[in-house]
Amino acid sequence: MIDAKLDPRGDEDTLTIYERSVEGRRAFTPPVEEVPEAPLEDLLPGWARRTEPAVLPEVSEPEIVRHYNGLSKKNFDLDAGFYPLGSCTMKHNPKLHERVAALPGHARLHPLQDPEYAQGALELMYRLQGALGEIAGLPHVSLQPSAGSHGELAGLLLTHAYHEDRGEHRHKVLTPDTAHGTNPATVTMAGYEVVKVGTDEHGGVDIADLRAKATEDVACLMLTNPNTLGLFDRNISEIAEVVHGVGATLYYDGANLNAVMGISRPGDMGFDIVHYNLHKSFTQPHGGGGPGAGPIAVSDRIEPYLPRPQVVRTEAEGNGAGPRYDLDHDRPKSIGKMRGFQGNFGVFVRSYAYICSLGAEGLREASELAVLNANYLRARLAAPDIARYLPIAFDRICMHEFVLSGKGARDQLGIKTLDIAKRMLDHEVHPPTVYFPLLVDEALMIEPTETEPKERLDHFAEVVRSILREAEEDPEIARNAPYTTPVRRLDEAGAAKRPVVRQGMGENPGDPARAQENPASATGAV
Amino acid sequence: MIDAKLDPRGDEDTLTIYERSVEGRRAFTPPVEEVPEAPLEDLLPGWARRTEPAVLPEVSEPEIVRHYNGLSKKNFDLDAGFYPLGSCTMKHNPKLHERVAALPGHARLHPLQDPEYAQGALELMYRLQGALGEIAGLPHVSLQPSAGSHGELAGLLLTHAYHEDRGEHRHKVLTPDTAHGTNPATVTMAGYEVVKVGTDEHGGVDIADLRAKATEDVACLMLTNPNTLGLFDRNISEIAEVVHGVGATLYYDGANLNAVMGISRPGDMGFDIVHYNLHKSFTQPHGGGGPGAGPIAVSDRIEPYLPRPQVVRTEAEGNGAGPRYDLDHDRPKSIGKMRGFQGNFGVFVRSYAYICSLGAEGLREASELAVLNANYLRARLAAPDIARYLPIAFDRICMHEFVLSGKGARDQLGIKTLDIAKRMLDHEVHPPTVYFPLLVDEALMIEPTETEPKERLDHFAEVVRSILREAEEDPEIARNAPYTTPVRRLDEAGAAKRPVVRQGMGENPGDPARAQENPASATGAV
Amino acid sequence: MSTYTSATDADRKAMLDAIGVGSLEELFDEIPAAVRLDRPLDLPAGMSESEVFDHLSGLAARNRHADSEVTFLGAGMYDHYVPALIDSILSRSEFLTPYTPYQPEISQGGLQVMFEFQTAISELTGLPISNASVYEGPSAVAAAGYLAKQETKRSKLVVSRGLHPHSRETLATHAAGYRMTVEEGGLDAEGATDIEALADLVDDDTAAVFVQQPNFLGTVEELGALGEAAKRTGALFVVAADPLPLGILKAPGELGADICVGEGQTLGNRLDFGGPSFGFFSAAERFIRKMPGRIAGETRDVDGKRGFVLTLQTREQHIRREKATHNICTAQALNALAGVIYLSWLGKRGLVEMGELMARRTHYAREALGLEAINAGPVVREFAVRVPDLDTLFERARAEGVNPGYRLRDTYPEYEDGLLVAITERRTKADIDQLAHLVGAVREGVAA
Amino acid sequence: MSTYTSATDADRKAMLDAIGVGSLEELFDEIPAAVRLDRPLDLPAGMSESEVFDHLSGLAARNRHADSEVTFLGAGMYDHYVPALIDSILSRSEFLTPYTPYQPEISQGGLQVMFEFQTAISELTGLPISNASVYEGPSAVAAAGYLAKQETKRSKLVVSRGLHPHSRETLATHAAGYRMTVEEGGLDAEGATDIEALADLVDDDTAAVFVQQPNFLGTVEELGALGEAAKRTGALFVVAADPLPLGILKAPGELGADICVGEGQTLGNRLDFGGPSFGFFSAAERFIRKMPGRIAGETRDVDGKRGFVLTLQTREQHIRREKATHNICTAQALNALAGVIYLSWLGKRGLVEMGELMARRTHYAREALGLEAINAGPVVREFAVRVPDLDTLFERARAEGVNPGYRLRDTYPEYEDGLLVAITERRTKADIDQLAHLVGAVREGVAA
Ligand SMILES: Cc1ncc(COP(=O)(O)O)c(C=O)c1O
Ligand SMILES: Cc1ncc(COP(=O)(O)O)c(C=O)c1O
Repeated sequence: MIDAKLDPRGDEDTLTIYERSVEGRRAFTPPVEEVPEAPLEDLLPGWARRTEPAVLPEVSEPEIVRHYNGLSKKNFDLDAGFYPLGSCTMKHNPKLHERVAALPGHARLHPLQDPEYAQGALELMYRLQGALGEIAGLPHVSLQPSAGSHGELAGLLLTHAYHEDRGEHRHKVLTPDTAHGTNPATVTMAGYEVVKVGTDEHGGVDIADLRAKATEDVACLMLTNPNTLGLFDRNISEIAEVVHGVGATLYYDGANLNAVMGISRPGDMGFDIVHYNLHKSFTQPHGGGGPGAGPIAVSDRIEPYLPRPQVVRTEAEGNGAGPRYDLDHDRPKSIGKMRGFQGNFGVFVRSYAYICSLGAEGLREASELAVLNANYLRARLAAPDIARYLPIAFDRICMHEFVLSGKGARDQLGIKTLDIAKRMLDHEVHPPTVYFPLLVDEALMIEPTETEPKERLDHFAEVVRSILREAEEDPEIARNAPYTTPVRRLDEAGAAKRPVVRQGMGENPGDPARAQENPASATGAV
Repeated sequence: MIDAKLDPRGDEDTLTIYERSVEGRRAFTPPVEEVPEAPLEDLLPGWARRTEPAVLPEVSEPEIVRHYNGLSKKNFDLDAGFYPLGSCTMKHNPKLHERVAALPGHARLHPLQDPEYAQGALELMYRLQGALGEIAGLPHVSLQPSAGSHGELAGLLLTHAYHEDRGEHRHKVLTPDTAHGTNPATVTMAGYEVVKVGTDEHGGVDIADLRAKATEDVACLMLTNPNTLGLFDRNISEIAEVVHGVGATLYYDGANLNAVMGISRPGDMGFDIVHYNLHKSFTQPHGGGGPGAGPIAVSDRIEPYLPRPQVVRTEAEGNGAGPRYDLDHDRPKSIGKMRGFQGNFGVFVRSYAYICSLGAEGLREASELAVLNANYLRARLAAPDIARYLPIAFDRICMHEFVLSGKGARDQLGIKTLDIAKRMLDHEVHPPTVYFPLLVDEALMIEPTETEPKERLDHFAEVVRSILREAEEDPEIARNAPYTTPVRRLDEAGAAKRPVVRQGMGENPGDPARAQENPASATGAV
Repeated sequence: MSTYTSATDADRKAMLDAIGVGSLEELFDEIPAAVRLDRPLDLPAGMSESEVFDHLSGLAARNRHADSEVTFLGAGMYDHYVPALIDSILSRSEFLTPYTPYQPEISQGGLQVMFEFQTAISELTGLPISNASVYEGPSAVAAAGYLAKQETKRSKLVVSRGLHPHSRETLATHAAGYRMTVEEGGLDAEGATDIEALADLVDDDTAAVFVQQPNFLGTVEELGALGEAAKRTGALFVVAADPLPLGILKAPGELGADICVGEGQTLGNRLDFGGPSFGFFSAAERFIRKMPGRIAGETRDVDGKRGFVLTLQTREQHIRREKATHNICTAQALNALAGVIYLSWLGKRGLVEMGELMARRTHYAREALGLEAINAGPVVREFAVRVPDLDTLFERARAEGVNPGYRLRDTYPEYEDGLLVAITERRTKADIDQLAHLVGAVREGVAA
Repeated sequence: MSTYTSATDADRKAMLDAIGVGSLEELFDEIPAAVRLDRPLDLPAGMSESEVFDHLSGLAARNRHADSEVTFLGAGMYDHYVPALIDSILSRSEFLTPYTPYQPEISQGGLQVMFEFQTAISELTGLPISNASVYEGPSAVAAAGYLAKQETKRSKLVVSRGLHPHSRETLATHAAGYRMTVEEGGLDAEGATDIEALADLVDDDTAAVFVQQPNFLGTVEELGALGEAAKRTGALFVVAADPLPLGILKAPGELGADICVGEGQTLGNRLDFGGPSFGFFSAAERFIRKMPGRIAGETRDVDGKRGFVLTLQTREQHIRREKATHNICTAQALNALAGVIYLSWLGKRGLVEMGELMARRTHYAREALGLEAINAGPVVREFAVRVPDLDTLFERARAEGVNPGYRLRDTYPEYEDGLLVAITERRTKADIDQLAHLVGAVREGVAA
């Protein structure tokens, strides 16, 4: 291994694109100007004109490419290895999808193009709506929301509109204590109060608690099934009965849909509203934090309130002509718009391609293998030398994911879940989701997905074993991990205390000489 | 720095795609079959039919992607950093070029498409021919050869055809002792005998030696100017006179054209035949060893012998119609074909885009800045603490590259040029070309190219300085370098002695368990 | 067997054995029969890669895209050239496929990109704090409304009719959840926000006032005066801006904006029939702990090496749950990366040149068309005119492969014959002249 | 200033100062005035990125490519689907931009790819040694001729007329340099190489005999018998093969080939109007030190870790100079990478399935067209037929967006009315039926 004397690599790799800027360099040439060269002063009044240019980097094309390629190398990614981040469904992103999304007919299509000249795009959306509706067992789909949490918000706004339309004013929304953070955050944004429902000893909704809290003032219960423990709630029909019994809607957080495609449908479970995370179950690449898309599907009674416009299909009138697709804006009861235009169409293209590739059988098989992989890894990690430190939270057949507790490791080895996760980085696997769900002490939430081969699961189990074994000998190793990453543990508390959220803000640890090459601009932002 | 105990990363990264294969896995699904499902036995006689399938890897798409992405990370590349590989012109590869080359009208065009339906491609080739001819100062261009050495061969075959057509049978070709290896290798392939010409004390052709060797039996002198020492041969006109005086052709190895675009033209220097390396001067990405393209340009007297087909342009007959482009096969004196079809068209697209982007002025500026960068770096490396170990071979203003000698470092520090090069790897810069040209003891041949910013040159000079300073203290560090690379120094002698050039040949150091999963096929290749 | 999965029959058997069940079906015994689907999904069978490619190519071919016509359509998304280096960088798996950077040690690339992005956005907007992206433009406006609600505890939002119709509608939709009302102030005869009308709507219960720069008609708004009117009673002044012309327009932050949000498509993102692109959200420093979304911050590691982390996370849903400043989780990181690459590509001078070029061509076009202006004042990338025979123009133009722009009557019935014409660096003088010629021909036809 | 360079005015000044010259021009004082260009190059001015894109898009739009028609054109390059993962991997700078791997420690990716490629090619051809690529098909044939010359010191090369016309011409062109002659043996009435005619040409001075599998007409040649005839006097037997059908055809190495070369386009490479693709070169083990081109070999580093290097370099021009086995330097590494990814993607079973699919559709097409066969024997991806009114067929077909194939008369005047029809997995039954329908319609028209 490399000793410091032998490794001359420095800190150059943390320079920002601003710090690589040199006045006068450029990557852009404007096109030749053919119209009269009027000075800007003649075109814009002084009150409107910027006097000091915004400070942007000045860098040539080759050095921009090197900068961002260099940065990319500091990211671990799904194409690099195992990424069992629970609740995130890090399944393979087929390369075909990037190709079809980039076709000029998709990528260069203006969102306000007349429907007449966007028939292909509208048909694709219509077909995707149909497929998603079939998968969820709910007939009416809006593709508009931009991500899961946006879909949740749409769902509660629909619930609100539905109740208001019936003259009912409700104030509460129930969420289980296992719920993802976006659920309660959404409840507040939608103007409701959160009421938490407990979890029973099997990891499902505590029915008694639910019954007690399901009053006439409740607008909705938000649930995911399988839930964030990776467990299917066997009482789902009863839960639906209770919720519907008080006139509330049942909302399905679709983040875990990957467990049940073609096997069990939220609509058949009694859910009124569902969101999908196309960036999870339907393999839109996550992009380091988006883009995604969070379409929703609803039952008949919610349909009138769906966002507008909706993609509709009109059968041909004359013979020979095919059907025609249109955007229907004329939806008087609609809640309106969740965002501009028609949604993240580029995401729809990828997810539609995915559904075409897999078909009915393939989607079901995806879910089956996701569950097989999760249970196999669960079984591997149930080996006594692992499970004594990392027992499973609820010992049942799981669905697509499962949750271990790091309590044993903490109490017996003195290493926390965070330490285990950080040590995994040295093994070149991505750690599971940690400290969620909140219910489980020192939680490790593991979702392998169906696209991982058995060897990767075996390897992960060995990684866990070796970290625990190593900690038995010397817990300091994990406590100070990672060692092999571009940076080691970072001072997050310090970052939050004295936030430096842009170049030049507060104390800038960049090379001061370089900083001088980019003197602060008028706006003070750099 | 990381101590072995803290770094758990293993050797998994050297598994081949064969070693990742598991029977029954797949990345390919055949399209639905609509024609009758005849068994192969009915379609192919037994003598033609393969009985044991060829052993190819069996791997799913996600794992193929991970495998090759993983391999890619073990390559250093031009977008990662400084790459001053002398004679190779590692200039930035603009990303636009990949985009235009991928347009379906280019990438999906069949080479035998009727010219009528390939007018865009033919026009592009015609325009590229014109631009290249103008840059070289020679009017007739064939784009056909696939790389520089292929262009050289074409050039000597043209020379042969030219002389034969005149009834002259010549047997020798002159090459300077500074010539690139492809020059003499080409001479032999073209049926000639190599006669070496010496170098004078200024680094140019030894004119006296040339005069002595330039006999009536000489078919050609192959030269590059600037030569491989990066020096412009001031006697070029005299050289041309001597060569032409004996009826030989003067061939220009265009590998160094990047020094003189828009500044000095081989045609004006008296050359009869020129090749271009589109993958050098005209920035086709090198691809880790190709593809490239080696078009040639020739003077009037050589023109009749050019390979066929040639792209020609016919002016419109009627009014309104544009010109028409065609492939002219009817060239009775042509040497024939150097390869199939019309050459590496995808390379032409990129180089043509480059010429369009830069234009006349930009090409000249590229050469100017290539020469500026080389001279600046030369000046930086002339600092006494560097030059005492690595003196320049010929102390003159250089063109786009220059050559240092590692003699001093070897004799005074006990480290060879190879050691210096290997130690550079730890500094994350690509070493220069080493041990070439042969003339210079322990040569380091440095070509920064115009696309490198000054900071990269400064950094490189500092790297050289630090390696030498370090060696003053402890030469072992360089002798055993590199330390930070995916592998360290490799046993090249052993590899050549007992060659293992495919999976399973000889002793296979792969994991034996995995090897068993891929039993040897009938052909014995795996 | 799917080509995206690896489980062979032998694998399956070994794995089921290890689990201790006899079949795949058994794993689903957890799901009660009553809620199990007892039939295959009613979807077509799967297809091979080349078949899917052909199918989607066929669909794509039925769209008329911005390279297959000369388009003056803008109205919120614009046909700018996306430089090739963006494709090259974004296609790298290291940027394309990771999740939100929850493990900073192996996400320094993505995190530093966010930091650089935040810096560039702050530079453009003139506001010192920026997040790492929100979904897109109109929902960014709605997010500003939520901040205003939390900050002021007031219940009214005031918008200018110059705000994009989608932003107004999205804000209203969200406001139903915020339990707030939205009131709208009209435009004056010049197509600018009527400052007095707006001022009249602002009262003590007004949480925020929203205007757009340039506004939907393309008019450059007098932000300074609008901001004064807006802030009289303590409401927040929110400017929704197209970031590209900010190279030549005074920064909203310099003109009193408390918050500047916007649609980022014009910064290196594809049209994509409307998404994905990114929204940006920047604000005055006092809102730093009230911002929605991810924010990257600079820090150091245990060895003292510089690094970046997601910071101020106590604002966010995964920590604060029902008390979060917003519910956003997945945002638009990849699109924001395109944005910061684009801004680096343009560079300090290029941004100005691009702005000047658009402004020049926009003025040229407005004159060349020779039509009555709806907004005669300053414009930089788009303008509105009255076209006597709009439908005839569209018919003729589309037959020639020209898309004249956006018909205002769809969202502004008061401009029944209004046409909104967008100009980018892609629209050459020849394109503009072609449109002018079409307009001329139609007018002659109408006159005749 | 160019956007690909970085030297600002300040940089230039500082650099010139360091060099000790006063101006850029001074650096060129080295070049005598007599050979300096005293005017600007006569080329157009430079253009911005979007302008270059538009210009090249405009040119590309004037080509009718394989997605804009239904094409049965093959004759050496074929319209196969290139899977998207190839683009994704090849676009990575780490594969796209490095030079030939002269520094193995920082080139293990490229070197291991070569090793894998060599393995796969050896598997296909049934010959144990393969290099890492040569330029393309016909010049690979010429390279085999050079090896034969060096190996046998003989001066005659014999080719079958079934060898691609480009290969025959390229070989002849190169043979002029080798100072060798080329003689050609004809085809029999079945469109296969006439074995006796070929055998008659082979004598003691014959260095090598060349045939193609399948041959240019698509006929599957009886390699066993041909090899016997070829090798009687010690000549090398060289087979030029399309690698894709080798999934179902007996490996040339099993049927006596000493050398198997070929055009690799069908393995995951674009059509690209003819290049770049790659050529492959595989041979019997005894030629290991006589091969042209780069060869990667496995070895270990000083720590014992497995690694790969360019090996047997004493064959090569940079070491051996005039004694080198070939002059090749830059080859086709990136295209070979596409090839090995393609083969991994197809996989062991997919390769067979692809071969079967092509063979089935080819037979279906030959029957469906109902024309007189030129080669009635075994075919797997291409076949030749006589079309009574070839020109009318082309006229009609092209008007319908169908390209019926290759007109043999261009290179085989003996088949004046011959049409060579190529089938790939991209040509569906519907495509074939459309061609058959066109053929039928034209024949009826001719008959009438
Ligand atoms: C269970 C659950 N619900 C909701 C969400 C929110 O989805 P998004 O990130 O698309 O907004 C997530 C994402 O992590 C999740 O795991
Ligand atoms: C001086 C010189 N001549 C010729 C060549 C051969 O060119 P190619 O690799 O394109 O065959 C090279 C390439 O390295 C070179 O540097």
